[in-house]
Amino acid sequence: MPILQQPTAEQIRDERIYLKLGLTEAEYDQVSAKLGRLPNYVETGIFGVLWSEHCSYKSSKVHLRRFPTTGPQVLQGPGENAGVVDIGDGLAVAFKMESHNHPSAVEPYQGAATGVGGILRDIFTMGARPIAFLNSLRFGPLDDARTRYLFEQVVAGIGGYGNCVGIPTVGGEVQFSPTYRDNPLVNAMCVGILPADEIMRGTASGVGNPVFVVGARTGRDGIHGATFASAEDPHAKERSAVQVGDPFLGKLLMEACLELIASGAVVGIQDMGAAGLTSSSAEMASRAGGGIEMILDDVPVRETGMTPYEMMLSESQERMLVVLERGHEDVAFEIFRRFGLEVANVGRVTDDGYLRLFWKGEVVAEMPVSALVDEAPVYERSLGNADAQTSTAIPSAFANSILESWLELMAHPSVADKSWVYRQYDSSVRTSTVFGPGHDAALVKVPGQDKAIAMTTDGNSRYVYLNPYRGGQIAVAEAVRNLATVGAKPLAITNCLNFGNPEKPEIMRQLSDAVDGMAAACEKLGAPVVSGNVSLYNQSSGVDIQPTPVVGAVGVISGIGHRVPSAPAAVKDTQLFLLG
Amino acid sequence: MKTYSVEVRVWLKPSVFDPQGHAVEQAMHTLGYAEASDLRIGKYMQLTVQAESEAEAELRTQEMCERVLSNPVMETFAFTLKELVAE
Amino acid sequence: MKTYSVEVRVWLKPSVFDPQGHAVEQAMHTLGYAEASDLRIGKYMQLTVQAESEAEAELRTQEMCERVLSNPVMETFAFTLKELVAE
Amino acid sequence: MKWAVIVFPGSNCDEDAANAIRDVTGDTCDLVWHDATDLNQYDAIVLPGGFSYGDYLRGGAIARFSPVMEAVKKEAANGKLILGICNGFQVLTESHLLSGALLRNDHLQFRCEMTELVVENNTSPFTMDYQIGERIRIPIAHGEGRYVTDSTQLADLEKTSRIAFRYAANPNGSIEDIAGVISPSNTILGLMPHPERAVTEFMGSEDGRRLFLSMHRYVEEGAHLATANR
Ligand SMILES: Nc1ncnc2c1ncn2[C@@H]1O[C@H](COP(=O)(O)OP(=O)(O)O)[C@@H](O)[C@H]1O
Repeated sequence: MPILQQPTAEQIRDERIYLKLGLTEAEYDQVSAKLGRLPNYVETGIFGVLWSEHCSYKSSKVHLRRFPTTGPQVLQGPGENAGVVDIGDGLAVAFKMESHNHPSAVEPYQGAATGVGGILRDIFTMGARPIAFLNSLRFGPLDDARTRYLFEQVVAGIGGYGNCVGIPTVGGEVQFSPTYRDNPLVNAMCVGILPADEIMRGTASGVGNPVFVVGARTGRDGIHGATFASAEDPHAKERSAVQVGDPFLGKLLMEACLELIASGAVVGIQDMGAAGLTSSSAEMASRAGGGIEMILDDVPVRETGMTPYEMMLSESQERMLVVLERGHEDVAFEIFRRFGLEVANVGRVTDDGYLRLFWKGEVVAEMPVSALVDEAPVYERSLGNADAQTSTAIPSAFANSILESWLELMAHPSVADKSWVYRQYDSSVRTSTVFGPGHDAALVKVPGQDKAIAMTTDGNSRYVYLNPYRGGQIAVAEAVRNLATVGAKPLAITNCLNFGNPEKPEIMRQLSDAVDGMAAACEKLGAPVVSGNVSLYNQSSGVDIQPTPVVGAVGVISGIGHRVPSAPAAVKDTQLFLLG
Repeated sequence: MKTYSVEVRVWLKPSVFDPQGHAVEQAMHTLGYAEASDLRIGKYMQLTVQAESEAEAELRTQEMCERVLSNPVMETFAFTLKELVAE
Repeated sequence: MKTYSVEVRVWLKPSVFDPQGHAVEQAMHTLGYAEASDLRIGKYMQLTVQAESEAEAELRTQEMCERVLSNPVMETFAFTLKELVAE
Repeated sequence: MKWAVIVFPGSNCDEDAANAIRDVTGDTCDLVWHDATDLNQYDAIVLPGGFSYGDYLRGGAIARFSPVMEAVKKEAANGKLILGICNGFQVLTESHLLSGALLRNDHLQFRCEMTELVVENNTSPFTMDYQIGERIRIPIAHGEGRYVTDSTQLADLEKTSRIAFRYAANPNGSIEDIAGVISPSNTILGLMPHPERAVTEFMGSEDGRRLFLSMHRYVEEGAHLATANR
């Protein structure tokens, strides 16, 4: 294994290596100013990921603030691993939606599978028992062989993970349009249930409390920056940044974590999503307003010779960072041993506000948590003109007869029957699925009660493209209507904002207007936004996708006897009414 | 036209995690096969290829491996081929 | 103690239908590889085995293959092994 | 009577099975972790669906070596009822407690849907409350459910009426549409469909109830019941 020579702080500056690690020149200068010195390689890498669009929401933050996020039912709004709303009788639901578009474009099966695994961990870290998955998918037209491959593999990957962990996939949507040909969208949503007064949070509090890494070992998965210097590396061809999901381990991790949380020993817990150890440690410390110290020699690794940089940036799946109440470590060891899972004490909570990393007895990184998280850059990118949209031509008259057009429409893959997709998902495991795929909204019974949770995902990019404000409103209205249609009372929504390149003013305009439209609809319909995710830079060869906000909505129905099926029983003389 | 018997092996690139191999290795250890390690699981394919010459068979097989039989994003392959002589 | 690098191949018995091999063969034909046929897909496993001697390594590997790595009801296996000499 | 539902690492229908059993029979049912070594106190043992050990290598291939499987074999020899559902069926074939093997579906996809089954045997402790030739609706959810066996064993299964259920429309390429088979002792059943997912009105079918009720009656009311139907 060739030892990579790490560049020095001066080299990073002089050779502008920070650009490769994700920082712009201005951002690099800010980092140096905040530290009062030049950042070393590990530090530059850490700032690079935490200040990335993905982790910092630097382009969208100013807009997301306009979403309504409160209401009497909201127990936890945006900012945690998932949002939580009250459903009465001492119970609550936690839910969130997340995108995995870019990984799925590269390796569709693993990209989709790890997307499902990630959102699953976001839900059970809240202390919630996951009860259902949904998803929202977008592909190019099916006449293209690559698209068919992506479509088949994404569906297989979603099923591959969800079926194995034993959480039913109960609904979703798929649409096909040329805008997604080279940039498919894969958004996954998970819903869980928990006692309303036992919400777990991702907070590293209590000075001296031990910090643990649990689950899978850390490998070199998903490390891009490390390909630096790989040009001369004879093994470069053998490298792959693809992260592989392990649903078997994911299931054991879920059971072990839920048991650990129920034991009361956990102070805070967080999934290691993008930029694993880095984001989890920094974000948990930031929420507590304190610091964290980690000894990287103690992180269980999968490969030999891993550097601090690699350990901090690894995206190995099925790992969690857990802060335990001091003195309760044995509980964790006992539970994790029973499930055959690894658990390692890697550090402790401090109160000096620093993220400090030790390796081989030396401090290899030392940065104020506030600089990493709270003071990450926020951009007010310029917005294009509201009326600069070019409308696409809508056929003014039907070229064919109405019957032919109707048949053509019905046969379009976006409209046609989706059972080819959803019969590959286990939709009835947990024996609580009242309405699975095939209904306007899914309905899942609350364990031990007659009550059920209704859920749906909806979005229509063409409307948003033509009029972002209206399109945003329509997306929320459609989702909420679907809940009402099965007889449920809407409670709140989550969303995924899939947009193009935020550096283009016209794209930011789409985003801004769509958010306003969604916010207005949420306000009117009493369905606040409690969680969500933003995916930008959905483009290929400089062409952006049509703006695609996807809404995931959740509601409650007091008894399954009140449910309304989507298709009425075909009884003669049944009367039809058109409402609205 | 000649007929070649081809054997293709496809495996995950070393940096790609192999959850299956990992789980099977763990199981082997509990079963008392502590001497086994570094287990990785890939694919093994057998096929016959018709070609004018060995060189052509190799060329075509190489292409099939790259385009269809392996996933270059995360896998590597190797193959062997030998002529089948009708008895 | 010596270390052996072992390669195991496991495949379905000829009488058992291999839908995956069949599907991939069809795909190859549509892609213009009409010269490929009789494609069957099995498993290829790599592992290292520690043993006192080659004979012992063979014996243990044989046992692992029979007990765990293959199911004799529908599969057949073969393996090769070679000593790894530390550089 | 007392039931055990075995929980292997990766099992995910264990609670569903236990809930169905308690609900349908009113009996006690324990979830038993795979490291248990004594199952003597139980009258019936259920190996549930799921992905034990991730279904890595082959479905059921690793679970078969769990410590609890020795105890299962012992109770099987004692004539206790053993029911393997989906992944549990795979564990039973891998353990050679049932003949044949379960391979990847012929269409290569996972398939979750309601299926119609034809009852082929009603003289076993598992099926005595059904009628021969009756069509029942029980859902499937599996990717590796294609039952295969060689011609000698197939002939034997047919001759001794050990095919419990056949699919009315084959969803996975199983030989002779076989959905479930019984051991020569008549006390072990493995089936791919999930009876525990067909026990209440909202599930769309309640046809799975009679399977658990048959087992309950057999244990509570005496072994002569099953053969009485012959
Ligand atoms: N990707 C998917 N995953 C799970 N279920 C899906 C998916 N796509 C569609 N479905 C299900 O198929 C049914 C029909 O979908 P769709 O055609 O989008 O209906 P609608 O336009 O009425 O929402 C819905 O019940 C939906 O839940």
